[in-house]
Amino acid sequence: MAHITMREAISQALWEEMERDPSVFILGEEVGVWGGSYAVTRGFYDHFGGERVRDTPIAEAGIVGAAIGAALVGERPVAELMTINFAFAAMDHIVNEAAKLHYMFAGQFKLPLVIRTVGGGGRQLGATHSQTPDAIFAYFPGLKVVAPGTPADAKGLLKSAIRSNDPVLFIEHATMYQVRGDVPDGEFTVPIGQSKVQRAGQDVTIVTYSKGLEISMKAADQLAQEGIESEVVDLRSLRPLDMGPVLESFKKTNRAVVVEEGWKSYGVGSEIASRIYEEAFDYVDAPVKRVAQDEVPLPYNRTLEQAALPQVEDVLAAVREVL
Amino acid sequence: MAHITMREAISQALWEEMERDPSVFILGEEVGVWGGSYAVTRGFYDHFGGERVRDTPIAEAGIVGAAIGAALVGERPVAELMTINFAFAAMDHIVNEAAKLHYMFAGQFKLPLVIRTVGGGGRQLGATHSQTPDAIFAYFPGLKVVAPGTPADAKGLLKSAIRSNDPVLFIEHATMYQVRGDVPDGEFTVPIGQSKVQRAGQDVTIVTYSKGLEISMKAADQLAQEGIESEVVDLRSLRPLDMGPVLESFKKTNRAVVVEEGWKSYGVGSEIASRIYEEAFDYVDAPVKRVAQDEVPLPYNRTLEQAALPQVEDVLAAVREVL
Amino acid sequence: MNKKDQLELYHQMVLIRRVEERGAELYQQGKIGGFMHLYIGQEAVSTGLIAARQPNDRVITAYRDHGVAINCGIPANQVMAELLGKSTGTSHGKGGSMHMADPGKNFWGGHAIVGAHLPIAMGMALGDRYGKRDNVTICMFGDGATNIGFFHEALNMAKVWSLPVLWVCENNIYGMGTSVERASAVASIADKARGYNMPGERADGMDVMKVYEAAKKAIETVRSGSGPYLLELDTYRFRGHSMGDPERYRKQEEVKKWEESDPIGIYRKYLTENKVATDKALDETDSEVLAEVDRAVEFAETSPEPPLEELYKDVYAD
Amino acid sequence: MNKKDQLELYHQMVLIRRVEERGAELYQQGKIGGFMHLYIGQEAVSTGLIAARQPNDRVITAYRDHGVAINCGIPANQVMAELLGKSTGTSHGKGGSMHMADPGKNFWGGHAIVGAHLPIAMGMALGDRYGKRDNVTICMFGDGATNIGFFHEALNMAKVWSLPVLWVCENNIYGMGTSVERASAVASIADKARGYNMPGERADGMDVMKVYEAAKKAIETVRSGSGPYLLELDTYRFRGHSMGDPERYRKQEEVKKWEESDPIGIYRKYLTENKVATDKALDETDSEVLAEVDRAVEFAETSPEPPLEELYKDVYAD
Ligand SMILES: Cc1ncc(C[n+]2csc(CCOP(=O)(O)OP(=O)(O)O)c2C)c(N)n1
Ligand SMILES: Cc1ncc(C[n+]2csc(CCOP(=O)(O)OP(=O)(O)O)c2C)c(N)n1
Ligand SMILES: [Mg+2]
Ligand SMILES: [Mg+2]
Repeated sequence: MAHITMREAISQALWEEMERDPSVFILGEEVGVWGGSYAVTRGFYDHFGGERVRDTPIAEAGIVGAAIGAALVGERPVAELMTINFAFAAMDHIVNEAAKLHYMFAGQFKLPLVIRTVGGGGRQLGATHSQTPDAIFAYFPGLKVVAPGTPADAKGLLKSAIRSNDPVLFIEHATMYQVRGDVPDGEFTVPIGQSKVQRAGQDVTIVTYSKGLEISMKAADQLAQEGIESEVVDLRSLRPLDMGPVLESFKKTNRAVVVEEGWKSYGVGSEIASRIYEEAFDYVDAPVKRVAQDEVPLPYNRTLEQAALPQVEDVLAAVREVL
Repeated sequence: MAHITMREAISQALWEEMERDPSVFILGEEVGVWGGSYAVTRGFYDHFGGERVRDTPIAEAGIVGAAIGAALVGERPVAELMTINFAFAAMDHIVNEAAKLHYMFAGQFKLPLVIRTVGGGGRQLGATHSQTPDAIFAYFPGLKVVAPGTPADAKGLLKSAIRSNDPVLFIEHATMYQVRGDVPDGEFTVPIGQSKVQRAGQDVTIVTYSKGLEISMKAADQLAQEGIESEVVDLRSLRPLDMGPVLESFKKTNRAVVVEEGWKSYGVGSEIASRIYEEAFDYVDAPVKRVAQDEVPLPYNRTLEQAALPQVEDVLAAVREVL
Repeated sequence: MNKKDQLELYHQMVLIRRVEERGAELYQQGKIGGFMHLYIGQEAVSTGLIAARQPNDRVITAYRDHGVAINCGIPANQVMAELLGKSTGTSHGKGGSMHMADPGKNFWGGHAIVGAHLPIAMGMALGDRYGKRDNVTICMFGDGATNIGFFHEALNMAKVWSLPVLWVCENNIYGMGTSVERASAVASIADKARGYNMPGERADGMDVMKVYEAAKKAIETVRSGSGPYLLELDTYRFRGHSMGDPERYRKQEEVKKWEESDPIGIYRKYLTENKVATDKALDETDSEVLAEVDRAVEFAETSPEPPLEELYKDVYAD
Repeated sequence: MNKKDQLELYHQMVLIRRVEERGAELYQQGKIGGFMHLYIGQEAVSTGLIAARQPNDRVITAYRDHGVAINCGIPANQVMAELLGKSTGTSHGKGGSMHMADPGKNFWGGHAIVGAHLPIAMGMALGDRYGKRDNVTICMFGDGATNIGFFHEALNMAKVWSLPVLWVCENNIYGMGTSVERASAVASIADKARGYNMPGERADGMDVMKVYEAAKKAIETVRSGSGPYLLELDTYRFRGHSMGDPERYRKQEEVKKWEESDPIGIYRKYLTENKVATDKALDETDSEVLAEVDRAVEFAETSPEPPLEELYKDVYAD
C-alpha cells in the first residue's frame, strides 16, 4: 500500500497491464515522446517503445477507429483522447461503432478497448475545453463509462477496464491528478459497475462521482463538525450504473443530494433522483437535491468560472435544504 | 386551416420562409435533385435552384460547419442532416461550435441557423440508424432543441427556428411524416420553449414529445374508455425546457408518466421526473413512471425492435401503476 | 487462375445476382424491411477482388454487402436468413441487410455509417502489424465515402504508419443521387492518393478478370510491405441506391448504356471465347444457382425468428 | 508597399512580440490562466498575410491568435485585457487567450478545437458568395490541423463549390510535440492541395515581405474567382507549444538555428538595407512599443472584472 497521486495510480495501472499483457498498447496524441499532455505516460515511450506507446496525428476519429480495429483483431488498445471535449470529434466511433458492433453482429465481434480521456472544468480553458459531459456518453447501451474519484479506484478500475472485453470510456478529471490516496501495490482490480460508500453516515446520502467526490467529502467533513453525518456514495461507473449502495443508504437516511460537475439538466443527478423515487419511494422524506454546474458554457474568467462550477458551499446548502 | 401531413407542414414552413426571406437557404445531402431522402424538399430544387437548395458531399461536419459560417456572415442557413444518427459525425460542430460561439465571444457572433434532422426507430434500420438521442443534444446550453409532435407545431416551430438568431436543432421523427393534422395556412409561428397541453384531463399527467405524443394520445383514448382522463403535455422543446404546463397539470393530477422513445437512463424522463419532485414535491402521490426504450442497441428484426420500443400498452401499464 | 476457379467466380457472380433479385421480390412482399442496397451491376468488383486475397486477408465493406458476404464464403442460406431477420442469419437477424459478417471467414462486415469503417480498417491493419501477423486488410467503400473526414484520417494514418491496407473505392458514379463531379474536388478517386503519397490505380470494375489482375497486383504490393495502396474500380449499380429510390438524378439511357456492359455478360463471353466453358455448362451453373437460391429462400423462410432473449443478449461481452 | 505601411508592419511585429513577452510574465505571475499559445517567432506570417488583405476580407484562425488579433487592428489594450479576463477584453474576459475576435475588424476568432474552424471558414465563404459579397475568407491553421477530417471536408467542399477561401497553413514543424513527418503522409502541406485539385504554394514564413508577396498573389487569385487556394508558410515557434511545454520533442540547437532567422531581425535588416528606415528610427519604434505595452498592461490591470451577470449573458441571442 502506497500513498500516491491519482496520476501515479493511473500510470501504475497502465504500466503494470502493459508488462503483464503484450497485447496491451497505448495510442493517442502526445502519449509518447511528450509523455502525455497530463504526464500520465511519462517514461513509457522510453521503456516500451514507439510501437506500444504510439503517437498519433491529430485525428480523434482515426484514433478511436484505430483502437476499435486493433481490438477486433485481438489486441487490447488503450486509446487516449487528450480531453473529453475532443471526444466529440470521435463521437460516431465511440457511440455508433464501439458501442454497437458487438451487439449488431450478434456477439461475433469483441471490442476489448479502453478510451482514456480527461474531463472537467476549473482550469480557465474556456467553453470548448472545460466540459464534463460524462452523462451523454453514459446514455449509450453497449459502452461502459467509468469515472474514478480516488487513486485506488483509478488504478483498480483502469486495470479492470483494460481486461474487460467491452469498450470502456475511462474519464479522468483534469484537476484531480494531484489528489493523493492509499493505493495497493501491484495486482489490484476494482470491478466496473459497483458503486461504493466512501464515507459512512446516517443523516443524509450524498451521491456523487469523480470531482464531485472531492467536493462532497469536504462538505461531509464540515457537516460532521455540525454533527450532521453524511453517507457519501461514489458511483464510480455511470454505465453500468449500480444503484444498490445508493438505495441502501437512502433507505437509511431518507434524504439525498446528488453532486456532479456537469450541467444539471439531463445530467447524472436527474437519473439518480428518478431512480431513487422509483425504487425507494416510500422512504422519501424530502426532494432529492441536485448540485451541478450552472447551465452556461464555461467562461475563461476565473471568478465567473468558479461561480458556475459546483462548490462545497453548494453541497452544504443542498444538504441543509433536504434535512 | 388545412388538414395536412407532418411532411407537408414542414415543407410548407421551409417554402414559405424561403419565399419570405432571401437569406434563408437549404443545404444537405440529397436535399436538391433527389428531393430530400424523406421527400420533405421535393420540388424545392426546381423552384429555388441549386444555390438555395444545395446538395452537399457526404460530410456532416462540413455541412454543419458551412451552416455556422454562413450564419456568422448574416445568412440564415437551414442545414439538413439526413438522420440524427449522422449528427454524431458533426458532433463537435453542433455542441462545441454552434452552441458556444455566441457566448464565448461575448455576443459578438450571431448564429441564426437551423439543423433539421430525423430521429427515431421502428423502421428496421438497425442499431446505428435507429436512435432517438434527443436528450444528449438537449444537454448543451447554447443550443436550442425542438422536436414537434403535430403537423401544426412542426410548421410553427420550424418557422420560429428559422427566424431565431440562435442555433436550433430541429428533430423530426422518421415514422411521423404521414401523421395528419390541422395546420393554419400561411403565417403561423409557435414560440420555441413552450410546452403545450395536447389533451386535457384530471386523473393523470402524461408528459411526452415527438413520437411519444402519438403513443400517448392513443393510450389516452383507451384510458378514456375506462373513464380515466389523462392530461397529455407535449414538451415540444427540450431546451429551453418549459415545465410550467407540466407542473400545473401535475398539481392537479398528482400523478405523472413520462413517455419518450429514447433510452430510459439519462433520458428526458429522468429530467422531467426530477423536476417534478423538485418543484411540486408536496403534490406527489405516486412515483413518476418513465416509459422509454429498452436499453439495447435497436436490432433489425421487427419483432425484437418493436419489443424494445415503447408501445401504447407500456403507457397504459404505467398509468395504471401510478393511479 | 485455373478453370475451376474461373468457373467458381462465375458461380459467385450469378449467385449474388439471383440472391438479390429474390431479395428484391421478398422486400416488395414485405418479408424484408429496413434499407436494402443491391449490388446488382457491381458483382465483378468484390468477386474479382476477393478472389485475389489470401484466406488470412481481412475484408471489410459498407452496407452494400450481400455480394461481399457471398464472395467471402458465407452461404446464401445465411445471407437470405439475415435479410429475413431470422436467428439463422449471419447476425441472428439483429443486423439485417447492412450488417452481415463472419470473422471466421475474415469478413468483418457490413457497416452502415458512411466512411466510418475506414478508420476501423486502418486499426485492423495496425493491430495485425502490432501482432506480427502478415495479412492484408482490404477495405471497400464507395465514391461518396471519400468526401467525409473519416477517409482522410484513415488514409493519412495508414500511410504515416505504413500499414498493410488496400483501400478499394467502388466508383459507381453516385453517392445516393449525387454524382462524383458534384461531390468530389477530383474527378478520379485514385487521384486522392496523391494527397497521401500512396499509389493510386484505377481499373475497369465491370470485368472480373481485370479486377482480379488489378487486385492481385495491389494486394501483393501491400503485402510486400510498401504500405497502403488505393485502388479505384469503375462500376455502376443497375438498381436504385436502395429499395424505393425515385432515381431522379440519372437518365434511363445512362442505365441502359451501362447495362450493356453487364459484368456477368462480359465474363460469360470471356469464359466461352476462351473455351473455359461452353454456354451449355454455364446454363447449367445458372440453373444450379436458381435451385441454390430457392433452397436459401426456403431455409430462410422456415428458419425461426430470434427468441426474445436475443434482444437482451450481446449488449456486452462480459 | 509604401514606406509608411512597411514601418507599420514592423510596428505590428514588434508589438506582437512585446505583448506576448509581457503576457508570458503575467502568466508566470498567475495573472493569466488557462492555455496561452505564444506566436513569438511566427509574427511575419500573420503580419504579412493580413497586410495583403482588403478590409472586407475575413480572417479566422486557431487558438494561437494574439498576433492575428493585433494585425487585424485590435488594440493591445483589448488583447491584454482579454488575457487578464477583464470586461474590457475582446470577449469580456469570457474567451481568454484562445478566443479573441472582433467581427467589426473582420477578425472572426480564435478557435480552440483543432481544425474545427476550417468548415466554418468554408461556410463564411459560402455565405458571402450566396450574399453576393465579393470578399475573400482567409483561414489560418497549423500543420497538425491538416490531418484531421475537418480539413478534408472543408477543402473538398470549398473546391466543389469553387468558394473564395484562402487556406493558409502555418507550418511550424510541430503539432504540439509531433513533427510533420511523424503525423502527415506528405512532407509538404502544400502537396495536400493536389488531392483537391487546387493550387498549392509554399513560401518562407519568416520573411514578412515574402509572406506579403505570396499572400497578395494568393488573395488576388482567389478574388478573381478561380476558387480556393492553399498557401503553406514555413515558420517556427521560438517558445513552447503553450506555457509549460517540457519541449522533450526538440533540441535546443534546432531552436537556436531558427532563432537566427528571427522574423523581426530579418525585417529590420531589410528596412535598414533598403533605406526604408534608420536603426535609430526603428529603435524609437521599439521604445514606443514598450510604452504602448506598458499602457496596455496598465489598462488591463485596472480594468474591471466582468460582473456576475456576465456569466448568464449571451447564452442565447434571443
Ligand atoms: C455519415 C453518414 N452520412 C450519410 C449517410 C446516408 N447514406 C447512406 S449511403 C449514402 C451514399 C454513399 O455513397 P457511396 O459511398 O458512393 O456508396 P454507394 O452507395 O454508391 O455504394 C449516404 C449518403 C450515412 N449512412 N452515413
Ligand atoms: C480536435 C482537437 N484535438 C486535440 C487538441 C489539442 N491540441 C491543441 S493544439 C494542438 C496541436 C496543433 O498543432 P498545429 O495545428 O500544428 O498548430 P500549432 O499549435 O503548431 O500552431 C493539439 C493537439 C485540440 N485542441 N483539438
Ligand atoms: Mg457510390
Ligand atoms: Mg504546428
